[in-house]
Amino acid sequence: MSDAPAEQAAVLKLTGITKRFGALLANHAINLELYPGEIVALLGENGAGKTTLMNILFGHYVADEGTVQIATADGGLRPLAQGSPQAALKAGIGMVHQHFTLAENLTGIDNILLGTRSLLSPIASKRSARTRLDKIMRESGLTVDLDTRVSRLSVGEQQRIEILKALYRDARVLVLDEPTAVLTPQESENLFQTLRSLADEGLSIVFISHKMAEVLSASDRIAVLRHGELVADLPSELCDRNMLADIMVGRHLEPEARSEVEKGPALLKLSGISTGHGRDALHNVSLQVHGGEIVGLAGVSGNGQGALARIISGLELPRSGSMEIDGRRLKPAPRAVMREGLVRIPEDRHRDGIVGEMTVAENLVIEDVRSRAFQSFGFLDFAAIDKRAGDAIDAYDIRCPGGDAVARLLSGGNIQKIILARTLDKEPKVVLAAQPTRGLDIGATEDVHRRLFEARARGAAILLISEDLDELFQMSDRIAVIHRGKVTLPQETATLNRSQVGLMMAGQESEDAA
Amino acid sequence: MEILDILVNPNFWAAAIRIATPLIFGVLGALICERSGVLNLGIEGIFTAGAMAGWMAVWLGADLWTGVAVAAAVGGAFGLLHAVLTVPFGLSQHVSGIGVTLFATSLSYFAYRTALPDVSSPPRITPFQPLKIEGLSDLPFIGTALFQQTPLTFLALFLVLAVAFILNRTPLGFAIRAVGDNPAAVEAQGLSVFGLRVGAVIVGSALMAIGGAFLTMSAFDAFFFGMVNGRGWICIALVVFASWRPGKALLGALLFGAFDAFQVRLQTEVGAFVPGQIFLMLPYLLSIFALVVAARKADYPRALLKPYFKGQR
Amino acid sequence: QEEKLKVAAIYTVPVEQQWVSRIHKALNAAQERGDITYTFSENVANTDYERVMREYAEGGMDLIVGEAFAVERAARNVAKEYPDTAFLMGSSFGPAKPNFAVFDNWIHEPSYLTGMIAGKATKSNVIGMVGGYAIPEVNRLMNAFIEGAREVNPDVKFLVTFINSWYDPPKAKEAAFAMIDKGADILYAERFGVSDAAKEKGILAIGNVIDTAGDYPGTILSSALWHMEPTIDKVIDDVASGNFEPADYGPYSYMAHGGGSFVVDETLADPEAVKAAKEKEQEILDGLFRVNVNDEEPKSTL
Amino acid sequence: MIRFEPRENVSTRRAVGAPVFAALIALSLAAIPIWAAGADIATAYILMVNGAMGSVFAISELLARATPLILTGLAAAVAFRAKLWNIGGEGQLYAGALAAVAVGSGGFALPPYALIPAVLVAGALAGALVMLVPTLLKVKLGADEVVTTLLLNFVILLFVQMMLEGPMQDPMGMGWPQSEPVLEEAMLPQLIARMRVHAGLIVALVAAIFAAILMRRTVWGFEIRAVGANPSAARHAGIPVTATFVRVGLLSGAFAGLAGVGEVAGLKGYLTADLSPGFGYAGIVVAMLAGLSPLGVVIAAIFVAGVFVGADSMSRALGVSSYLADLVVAMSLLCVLISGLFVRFHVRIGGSRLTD
Ligand SMILES: Nc1ncnc2c1ncn2[C@@H]1O[C@H](COP(=O)(O)OP(=O)(O)OP(=O)(O)O)[C@@H](O)[C@H]1O
Ligand SMILES: Nc1ncnc2c1ncn2[C@@H]1O[C@H](COP(=O)(O)OP(=O)(O)OP(=O)(O)O)[C@@H](O)[C@H]1O
Ligand SMILES: [Mg+2]
Ligand SMILES: [Mg+2]
Repeated sequence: MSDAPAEQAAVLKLTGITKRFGALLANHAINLELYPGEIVALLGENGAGKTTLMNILFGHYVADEGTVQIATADGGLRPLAQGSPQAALKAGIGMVHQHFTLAENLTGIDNILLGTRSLLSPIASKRSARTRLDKIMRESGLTVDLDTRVSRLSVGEQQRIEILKALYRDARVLVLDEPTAVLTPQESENLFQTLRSLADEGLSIVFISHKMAEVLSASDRIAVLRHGELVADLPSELCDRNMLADIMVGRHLEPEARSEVEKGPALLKLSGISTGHGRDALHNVSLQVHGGEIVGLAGVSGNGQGALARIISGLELPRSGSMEIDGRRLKPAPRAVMREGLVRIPEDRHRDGIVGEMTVAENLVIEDVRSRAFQSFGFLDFAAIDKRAGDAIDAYDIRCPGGDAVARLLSGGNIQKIILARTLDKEPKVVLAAQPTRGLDIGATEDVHRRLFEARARGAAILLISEDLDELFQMSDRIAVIHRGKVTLPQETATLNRSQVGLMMAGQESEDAA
Repeated sequence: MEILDILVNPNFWAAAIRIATPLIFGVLGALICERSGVLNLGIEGIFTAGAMAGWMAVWLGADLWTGVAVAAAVGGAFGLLHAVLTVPFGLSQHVSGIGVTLFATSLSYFAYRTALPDVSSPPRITPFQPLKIEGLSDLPFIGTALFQQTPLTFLALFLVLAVAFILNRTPLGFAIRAVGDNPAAVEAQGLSVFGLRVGAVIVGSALMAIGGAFLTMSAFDAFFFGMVNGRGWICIALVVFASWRPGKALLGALLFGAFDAFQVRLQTEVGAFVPGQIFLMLPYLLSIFALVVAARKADYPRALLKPYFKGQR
Repeated sequence: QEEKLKVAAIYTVPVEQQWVSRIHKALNAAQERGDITYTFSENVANTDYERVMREYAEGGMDLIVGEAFAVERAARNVAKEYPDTAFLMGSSFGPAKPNFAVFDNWIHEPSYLTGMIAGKATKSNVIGMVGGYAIPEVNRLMNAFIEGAREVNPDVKFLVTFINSWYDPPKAKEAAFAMIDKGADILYAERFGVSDAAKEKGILAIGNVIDTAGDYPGTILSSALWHMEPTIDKVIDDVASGNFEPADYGPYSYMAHGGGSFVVDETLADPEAVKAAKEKEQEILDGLFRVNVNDEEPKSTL
Repeated sequence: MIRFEPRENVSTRRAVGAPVFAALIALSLAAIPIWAAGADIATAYILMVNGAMGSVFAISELLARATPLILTGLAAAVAFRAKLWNIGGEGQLYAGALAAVAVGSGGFALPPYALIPAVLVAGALAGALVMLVPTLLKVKLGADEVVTTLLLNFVILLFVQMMLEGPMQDPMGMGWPQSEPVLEEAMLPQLIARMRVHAGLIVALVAAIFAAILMRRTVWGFEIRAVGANPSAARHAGIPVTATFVRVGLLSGAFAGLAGVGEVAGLKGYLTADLSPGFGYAGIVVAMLAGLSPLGVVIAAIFVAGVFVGADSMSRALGVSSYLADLVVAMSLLCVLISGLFVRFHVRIGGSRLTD
């Protein structure tokens, strides 16, 4: 299957792994081998079964069928006890979960040492551990302050702690689930450099990603899952973008092209907005977005995008400055801004976008339950709600058992479609789209892009907040950069190039650009 | 003026410490449970069960320390019940806790009455006696306030130090704090969420039960219905007051004891010129106030009340 | 010989509580004598009191004994609906037709006598008194005690605390400790817990209602005891003979009927005081001296 | 190793069957204490059934006891739906009772026909206001309502004691800590002559229907459910989260307050500090047994009341300690709660399924 050097012994071998969740076949007879010192990218649509497979490997899940084997010291293979993270850790498997598994009330070093010493030992001297960690940090380049509480560390630093956790336990295999979903381009680049040097030391690495560019550049080998089956396992140099997309989705995808739209009046106008302090502050932000255009806001997450989105959404009152929608100043309340024709695609769709316990239909009308269309005298109009759900499910191709399915069970892409349906169908004047494709596979991403272009064509003003430069350059008419709470003047996309924007995101040149 | 007289009287502080002792056990127990992420509203019933079981053991002939051990074991058993319901089963912690309180209380009463159907005055035991320490007990103020307490009080004070040390200095303590903050972190490091939480709840409940045993084996020498009288609930409040820290928990318990002792004394001193209830309310109101102030910055266990299922987010 | 009388008792507190224990004891004694069959429910919540009364009445009880204090109205209503059952209830109010008889612990006489003993015994001239609630049943005993003590010692001062609970021994104990701190060297133990404090601190206590001298050797100076037997025996007799009237059985708690008695530990008490008290006791029994009934709430006089 | 897997679809048969089965198991477990107390087990069960529903009197008693449980159960159910953890039903009940007595004992000059509505409104309002405090502390200051509501129970109980020993003490009460009686015209009428079940039951049933409609069919109910399941998303969607919490808090407190009204103005006639044997806490368990469904609360309350009244009556008839009743209730609650797990989860032991 793989053309890795046959004489080299596999460090890990998955054979015939099958896992069902109820009727759903999440993994189907998957065979995968991993060799020392290689980096394998695991690719697949949302819900293809990537995380499931890795969770089986790490002992969070037990496979219904199949075995996991790990190399022994003499080069042979032995079966790994399933369902036991402890056994996996002992066998040298480390995992960095998509959602970090750190105790935020402890320091970095205490997180790393968790579970490495007997719980009955009376005292926890950290001296020898610290010496070892210093050495590991020096060799891998993963430096971080070990004595800071994790809650005070940035996302990138937390990820380094996660990797150090594995290295401290002498991991032979390191699994990273969507490690770059939360990282800036620079951080991602650093991460892959580190991973490469670790691989050169003999560590085997599996990482999951939806970002084609990094998959192609950072991996030695690419495995593709589709609907729970392993459909390809190829050396990276044999792959290209289009081919992988085809394998993943099972059909051919064409990136959305931008059409010319006539620019309308300024529909969203921010003037001199300042608020907050620390990482989440804004300083004198002024920005205009016109009808029929997409303004991209580039920036490393945590530079004030959150505050900006909250203010535009009406969730927060700025300390100073004002906001106008279509020439009207508004009361800062979500309902008020929505009434003026502003809609939002929130950054964290699970936390802010949907109510997971409620049904798809209910989530589709949640912004409008108070409107005449769905209620009279305070009583819900179920017929209208059901009809709305049916229409939206058809129009947006939301893959779910029906309007009364619980929203929590949908995949990220379909959850995003619910949000698109309920926001964009209102023919909004202004769209605030925060990280609208984060964590989505390419199929779902294309969908989101197409819908945003449609809104733009209808004359909506769209503010696209994203960390993904590819996305920004593909979508935006103009691009502004946010850094440390300051926003640069948007410039025509055609006049910019990536490295320029990348540097501005890192804080350079931002002064003279403004 | 009288107020000052009360406060400088070492006997007042002795009373405050005595009243605080069961609360110290209870608040430490609740704190351990909550640090691991499990709210234990079974505390009120576990207090009762501890009071009953410890006393009963001694009444049946066991020595006092065996009685304490029996109380702890019974408390641990109810803790196990609560832990099983809330940790692997993921049942709502409030409801399970209230269920355990109902169960433990009614079981204790029923067992007591079934074992002693015909008593017409409460059977008594010889309780713990004040631990007189040569030299120390004769010290001016401190001697009276502190060194005329029973051994259980000293055990409580020692436990404050022990729990603080374990939580802040040992691998076990780190694991308990971690599991109360993010169980997934513990599981990913190969530790058992189940084991840690169940263990913490059992140990915490055992401490609560010793607090109950203090009532029947030290503060008094017999078991009474309704004896616990809300002391367990107070501990739940004190944990919050203490922002989940053992040292502050001690402080909170002492404060509460002081208010109670003060209230009794003030009534004796000057007659009931203010309804005594006002003073009894104060600790509760103070706890609410502390909660409001603490709520902003307290690093309370983030996973508190949240059941954890393996492999589920 | 007809069937035994069926008697039920309903208590709002456990039968260990001293007040109720006296009724319980008298009824148990009657049962052992073979006069009655006796069942009881203890610790009945006020909410449930009426139901329990009805259940016993429906169950064909001949006599129902209980405490109406906190359920006065309901109790009287239920009684009215079961005219064939006799009710004897502790109450601060009067009896009611057709079948509602009342009783109370009228032991102010022996309380007065214990006051005389205590008044002489105190050296600090401070006596501490811990009570449950300031209700007539408690107040009148405390007041009688105070009067008795004043008669023999006009300088004596009193500390009074009500713990606002019928049953919280640790709390009563704390209140007693507080009084000892304030200089009390005799404690009037209206509630459980007070004598424990006295014993622990090595001072004397005055018992109330039940004789606890055996539990606190060397601590109980004197006690005013209540005996429910005269009341219970009388009502059983009345019901059995068909002569039951809704009367006030309170006087059967008086010393003259043997419902109250005065005991003193002569190894602890001043012989003079004992002599004076015994003389006074005789005067009471002879009807020559009447102890005042004063239901006012007693206050600290220090 | 035991594992739980959540079920996606729960059949009605299972949802109804499991708790019924659990109740039966709990009742059979009651045989252990009955046996320990030395009573005849078969007789005990017969007496228990009789005591709970063997006569009009028994049924009246059952319903009288279920009445406050329905209302405190609703108080918990609506609040828990919004994840507003109101553990303060007990205190709100007392607040309601206190207000009912204040209004109903003639403190205000009201015409007789207005008295009953006034008493109901006053009680509901008092309960609501008491719950408003922790609700506002939660939404404005982030103070955990589990603790604040729990603590307020004691504050209110002490306050009630203070009132009963002070300004609201019945001058005719001979010093007993009890309030003046509620006027005859202000008393909720009895439903059956000379039986204790009273119009409070009607109030409770109307409240349950009201809550059921509110939750399922109205915009407010929709908003309450959304806020409960995900406050952050609800806020983003323009739902007034603070207002919703306040609404839920007021409603929840009002239900508990009504429970207090029923107890004083339906049963007792005046207020004492031991009015409620923990109805507020029991309401929480009732609500959970009912799966937070308002109509389920009615059934759960009747179940709990039936077990108590039946076991209580049985213990009396057999001369077994009357604490048996509380014990049987507690065991039933635990069993029914556990059964809920088998409804919501597949239970697997090792690799194989224990239940399907
Ligand atoms: N614990 C679970 N219970 C039930 N179904 C599950 C569970 N975990 C995953 N699934 C199902 O298994 C399928 C595979 O999920 P998995 O998380 O492995 O996808 P993925 O490839 O990691 O997707 P993504 O790219 O979105 O991270 C999904 O369709 C999902 O519905
Ligand atoms: N416990 C679970 N039960 C049921 N389905 C689950 C569970 N966990 C995950 N899934 C499903 O697995 C699939 C992938 O999960 P995952 O959370 O990785 O989605 P995602 O699209 O990657 O979202 P995100 O961007 O938040 O990572 C989705 O269909 C999700 O609904
Ligand atoms: Mg995944
Ligand atoms: Mg994902």
